[in-house]
Amino acid sequence: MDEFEPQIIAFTCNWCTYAAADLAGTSRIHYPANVRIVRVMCSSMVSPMYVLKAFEGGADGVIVAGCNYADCHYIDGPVKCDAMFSRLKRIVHMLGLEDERLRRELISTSEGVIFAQVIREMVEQLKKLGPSPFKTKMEAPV
Amino acid sequence: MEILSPYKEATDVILEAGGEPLRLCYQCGICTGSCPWNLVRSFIVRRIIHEAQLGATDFESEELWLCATCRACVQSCPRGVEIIDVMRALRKVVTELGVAKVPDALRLSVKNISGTRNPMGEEQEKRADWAKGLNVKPFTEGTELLYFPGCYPSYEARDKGIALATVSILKKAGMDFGILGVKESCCGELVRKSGNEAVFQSLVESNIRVFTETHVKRILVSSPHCYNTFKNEYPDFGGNFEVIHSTQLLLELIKEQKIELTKELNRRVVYSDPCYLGRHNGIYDEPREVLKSIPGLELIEMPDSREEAVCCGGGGGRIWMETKKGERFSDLRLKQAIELGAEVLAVACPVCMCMYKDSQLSVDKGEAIEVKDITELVQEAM
Amino acid sequence: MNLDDIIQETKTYYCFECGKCTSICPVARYDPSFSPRALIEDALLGFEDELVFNQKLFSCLTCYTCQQRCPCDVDFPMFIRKARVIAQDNGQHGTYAHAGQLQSLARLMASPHIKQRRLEWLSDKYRISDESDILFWVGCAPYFEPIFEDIEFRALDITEASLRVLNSLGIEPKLLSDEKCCGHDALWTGDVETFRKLAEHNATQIREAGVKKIVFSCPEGYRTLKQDYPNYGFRLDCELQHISEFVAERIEKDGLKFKETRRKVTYQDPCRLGRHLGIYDAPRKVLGSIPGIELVEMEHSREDAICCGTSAFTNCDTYSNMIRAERLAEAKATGAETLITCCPKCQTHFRCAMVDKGEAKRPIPQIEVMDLASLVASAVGD
Amino acid sequence: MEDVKIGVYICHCGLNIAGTVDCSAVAKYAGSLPSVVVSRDYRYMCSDPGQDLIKNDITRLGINRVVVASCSPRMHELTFRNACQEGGLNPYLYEQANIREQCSWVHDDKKVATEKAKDIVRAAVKRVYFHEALEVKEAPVNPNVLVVGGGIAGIQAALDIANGGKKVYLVEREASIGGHMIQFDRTFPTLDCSECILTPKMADVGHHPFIELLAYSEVEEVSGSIGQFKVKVNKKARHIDESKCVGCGVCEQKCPWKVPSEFEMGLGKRGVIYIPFAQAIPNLATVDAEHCVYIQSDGKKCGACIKFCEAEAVTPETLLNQSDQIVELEVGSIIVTTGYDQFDPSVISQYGYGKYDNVLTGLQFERMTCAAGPTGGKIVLNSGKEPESVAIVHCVGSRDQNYHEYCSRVCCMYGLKYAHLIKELANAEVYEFYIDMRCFGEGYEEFYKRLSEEGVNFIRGKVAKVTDRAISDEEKGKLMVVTEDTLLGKMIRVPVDMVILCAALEARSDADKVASLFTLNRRADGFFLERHVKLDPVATPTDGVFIAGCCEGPKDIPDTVAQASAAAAKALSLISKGTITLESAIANVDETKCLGCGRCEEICTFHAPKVVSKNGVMVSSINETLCKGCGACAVVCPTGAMSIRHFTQEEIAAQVGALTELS
Repeated sequence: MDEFEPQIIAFTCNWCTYAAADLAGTSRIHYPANVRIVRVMCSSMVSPMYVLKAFEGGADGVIVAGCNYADCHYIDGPVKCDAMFSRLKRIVHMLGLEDERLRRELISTSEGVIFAQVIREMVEQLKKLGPSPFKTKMEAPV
Repeated sequence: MEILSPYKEATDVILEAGGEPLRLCYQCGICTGSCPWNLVRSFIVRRIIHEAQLGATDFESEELWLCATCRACVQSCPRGVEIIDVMRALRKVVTELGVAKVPDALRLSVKNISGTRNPMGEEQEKRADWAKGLNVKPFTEGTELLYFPGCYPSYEARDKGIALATVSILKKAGMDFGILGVKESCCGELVRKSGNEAVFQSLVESNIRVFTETHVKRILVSSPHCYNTFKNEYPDFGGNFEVIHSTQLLLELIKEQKIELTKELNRRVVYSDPCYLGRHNGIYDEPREVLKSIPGLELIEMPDSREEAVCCGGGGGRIWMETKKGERFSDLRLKQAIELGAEVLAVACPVCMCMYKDSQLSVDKGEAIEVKDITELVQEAM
Repeated sequence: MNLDDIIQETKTYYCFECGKCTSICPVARYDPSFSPRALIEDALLGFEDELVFNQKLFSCLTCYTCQQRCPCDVDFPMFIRKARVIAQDNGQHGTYAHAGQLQSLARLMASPHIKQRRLEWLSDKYRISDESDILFWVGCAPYFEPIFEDIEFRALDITEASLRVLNSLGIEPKLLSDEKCCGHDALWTGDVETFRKLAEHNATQIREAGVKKIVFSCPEGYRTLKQDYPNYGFRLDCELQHISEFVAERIEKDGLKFKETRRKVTYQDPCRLGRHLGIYDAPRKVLGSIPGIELVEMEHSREDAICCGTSAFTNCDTYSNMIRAERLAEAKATGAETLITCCPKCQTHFRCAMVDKGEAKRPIPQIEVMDLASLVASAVGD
Repeated sequence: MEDVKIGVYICHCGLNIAGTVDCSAVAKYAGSLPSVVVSRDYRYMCSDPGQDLIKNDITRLGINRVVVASCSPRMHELTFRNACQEGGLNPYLYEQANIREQCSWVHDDKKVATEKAKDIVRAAVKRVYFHEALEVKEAPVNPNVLVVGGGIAGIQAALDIANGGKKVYLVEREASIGGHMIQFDRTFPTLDCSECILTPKMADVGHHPFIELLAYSEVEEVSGSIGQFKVKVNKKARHIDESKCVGCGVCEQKCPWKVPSEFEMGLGKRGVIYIPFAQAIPNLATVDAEHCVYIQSDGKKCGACIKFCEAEAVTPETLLNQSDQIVELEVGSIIVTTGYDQFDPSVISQYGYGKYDNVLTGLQFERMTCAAGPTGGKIVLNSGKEPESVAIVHCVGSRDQNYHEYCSRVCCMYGLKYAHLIKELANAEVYEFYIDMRCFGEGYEEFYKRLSEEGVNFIRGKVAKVTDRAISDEEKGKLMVVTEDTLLGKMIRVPVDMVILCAALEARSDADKVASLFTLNRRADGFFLERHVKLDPVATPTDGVFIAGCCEGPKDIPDTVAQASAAAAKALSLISKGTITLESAIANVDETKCLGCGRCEEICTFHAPKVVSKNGVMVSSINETLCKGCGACAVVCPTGAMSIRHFTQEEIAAQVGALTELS
């Protein structure tokens, strides 16, 4: 079997990180294809359930990313997201997942480069860690 | 008339050698304006950068060897051009590709270092001789502090005082410290700035090896040059050690009352910021606080001090090269100090020490003022 | 399994539609669109889709009030439980409370490859031992903590209280480091696949632990391991007890004494402990034997006790809250200062009901809610 | 639920996508997904024929969900939503799969990219399955406009709107409107006097029937959103009776206490009761309470102004008992024109500002040359003598990463203006120390040429230092400007009598407060961020809030005025439309599931949810004009009663599920 390709789900806020991902595209900054982006309006919209759902589905890593505190379109979305995230982090930790599998990132509109970096970095880490313990179904898609 | 056309290959070589930052330069000339050389002769830094940008550098020119790496230009550069790196790159091109002649004095010192691991060419075995009879224990695993005097205090008569003072203070303070003695090699800072990357790296490699083998954690240095390279350059080669300059340690000891300064020193003292302590590492206050805590001592300031302080002229390998009389910054500084009516010119760097002690001979009434390292003054006051 | 089998198994066909169930059902009392009788009717008429795709199928609390009153002994809760299996097969699961985190957690835990870190809260304040032949069932408390932060409910307080009680009785219980969700919620919402995986894992762990007895602070875990594990063929080979039973027994046998604790309390019978397992006296005995405790019963208690309003964290809604409001009002009416229960979920739901963060305040009775274990722990002292 | 028929369209975007993604393969794959009835790929979906494909399929095949896999939704979501609408389908039954910015452009391996594209499309299909038709709601727009800041930008914007017959509230922090421009003497390159062109406009503002001027006031609080903002303004106490004061200025003459005048940049003094300058609008006296001896002594000392005010505008009552008052306004849009601060050059110690008397900032020099200024328009040294030579130093704090990396855009030109004035008024030698001359505007280059003709010395080089340490006799008593003349390649020292520092324009020191007040974003350089740097320069990320003038970045007067008018036009077009379309993708409460616990009310920054009683039950209810659809409330809702339309748990969970199906 060829090298393990981790699967990353990234929840990105529409105004900053999603735009940053777009910018990475328009500036043709290449990064590994392991990431799948889910667009939400604000990082404070990300329910812990979405993240758990992603792990249930066998994602090897999840990123919750949005604006910096300064430039949130909804003023203080990131703060609310942080509160949710810290609880989620504890749950995921208890389930025995390695910390690297769940990341919180603040990436603003102009930071396409950083978005690409984060993905590269996480793919590297996950390759070291190997598949998520929740990866049960290995069969083809429905 | 001669018509110049850009010579990209040359530029590439310079960029290759680490001249990358020069691309940012927009030719405002503030580097020239803030360069101490222009106090004594013309040295158009901006033009050197521009020539490098166009590959029109005259590698034969002595100007390549002038920069004392005092950082005054970098400090004021509006585009953040690391001019010192550019100078280093130019010198590197000359030394490594041999496209021109390296000044003899410089070549000799570097040859010494690569041979005997010190610029004077003294034998490696003699490196610890300064400590004879002081029963300073050799550094072994578990010892708290490594004292790294560096080449000048180890060999150079004018600087030995610094090492001796340091040791006696450390002992009085009851510190657990040791020295590497013959295992110690030149830190390489000046070598690197003079363009000899290869020699520098071999020194780094051997020092890091020794430090790691003997499990060094904290290093005390007398020279801001050692300080700078250990703190800011060694990490790039995997050497991460806590470094502390003698003035910083002295202040610690005084604050923690590990040493007491009881003896009055009723003298007017002026302090000259070493470039590698000040502009390079932002350490301006510790030395002054140490001096202020000496009873009776009156501390006065030079017209140009702290960020504005004028270099002694010894950095970047200049200390090994002959500087024409009338072009020595140290002479200017010493004169200033004398005009201010200072009795002591306090330094915190072995290089400054050498330069100023030389100037005492060339400046008239030079002996009217004493040149002392802060450690020596502290020792006197104990 | 199809609808007919269910009807057979649960003797639903006996139903002569008297409607007692609906009239006594706590949910139906508030939610006009929910009627046990109507659901059964659908089933008997073979309207499988009406039954399966009816969101209200998941509103039943399976509290067993109806079954007690049913003249024809129809096991309605069991009927619901099995009907939900078919619903699940059709992708129906009602509305998850707390965004389905808890359901998700159960499924995640069901994964065979994981290694939990579920005991990190454990401090050396509590004595546990791997040699012990008594196992304490921790349950989901560690996971509840982050999830229910916002209602200031720390389920682990109950766990720790229980451990303090056991320790004070000289018992150093064994804890399973990789215990998993007992599967109660999965089972009662028709997710049998998840239930089996969890049961399989837990049963094996327990057998390997080779203990004689398991003590529970959670009635749901207790019921599930006691009745459902065997029914689905997972042997445990040991005795099971709720902490209230365990303590009551000690009072009986060893004449266990408590220090005085002045408090007027009322007691909430958890459905699982009460109607499901018929345990009403043990908790009351424990309360009764704590000097200073005055127990006043609510209007509805023991067999008639009203459920806390939500089961299996599904279909929690306006009506659930009305049920809770009613129950809290009853508790308040007794004049008790504390509402004692011995089910973490009862406590969760009551506390949640009392959360009132809006500007316009709701008419919701406020009363302290406490677990029996916590009360006992304070009475045994440390 | 009617049965779902999904149409999927894969866009080649020329080779932008097709270059790295096998579009027909993706289309083929999409066709195999459940509920997908048609799946096509096409060169340019955003082209008219492309959009027609969708419209036709809606009518012919009766598809009721549409997925277009193409560029980022931020690019064309609206385009395709409209296409759906024109085809007779609710725009919210559309979903866009981003396979360009987030796939074809960031990967090169065609196989990998194609697989990823399939995943993205599958997720979009699963998501769109749950999409619901949303009605597009509208709300009325309050036709009043708030303009914050009474500099030239604010004045222009206010006049444009008021002349359009709409009500404007103009709030100014200082005692008078006029801003920095009224401090200027002349304006480049035409050299017409600043006061002469500005004061008429100020007067217009003063008595315009549609402008309500709130000077000496500050905005305290802003709530609501586009169309209906509620604003609290703090009208600071002037400690005089505004209805009686005639602005005669006697009180200031009689006031025995003098303090440095802010307006004169410290070069002149003003009374403690004062009118900042002759043409102040409103022309009212203001008492500087913290320096007023009468107030500080609780009426025991002084009181000169009371004695001499014939209009009886100043009384013990007004001085001792008058207090700030809060004015509440309701407006439909807001224009922020809060201007700039002048960079404080004293942080560049080498330039000796604050150390040497005759080193001035630009604004100080403006006051000096102004006929009504502290020196009566004379350029004088602090000794009182006229200078024989003056140095003008460009880029002080600008184009310098140690301070501000940006170019302040106006310094070159006002530097030239100063040179001219010095020649004209003092006939002194002038040296301009510049790095690059940037003379880009109308008549600017010509002005530069004119100044060269007038014999100004231009020296190219960034000044290294200004010192008074003489090294020769002719340097004695002078200020030496030290630099390299980069064109000569020689160091030079120029002895001068006066040095003028062209200090940078920087963001207001309280820009952060203003930003949070109006929910604006700031750029790294501290100025307010426009919605789009090229295509939407006066709008901001917050709907209904516009910016103009130097609060958006350094600019000269013509640009400022143009921006102000642009902002006014934006506000007017909003008013003339009369209504705004409300965000449809907002919070929605299922009242049968709501506990009325108020967690949503607590977490919402915009006060959208409120727990209210509906037929006897306390449940949450959403104010749809306030809700921005961020979704924080849905996350804290314990029962799932709260959901965000178009971002429901079902929809997102479906998407996540689809993305994680493959391993």
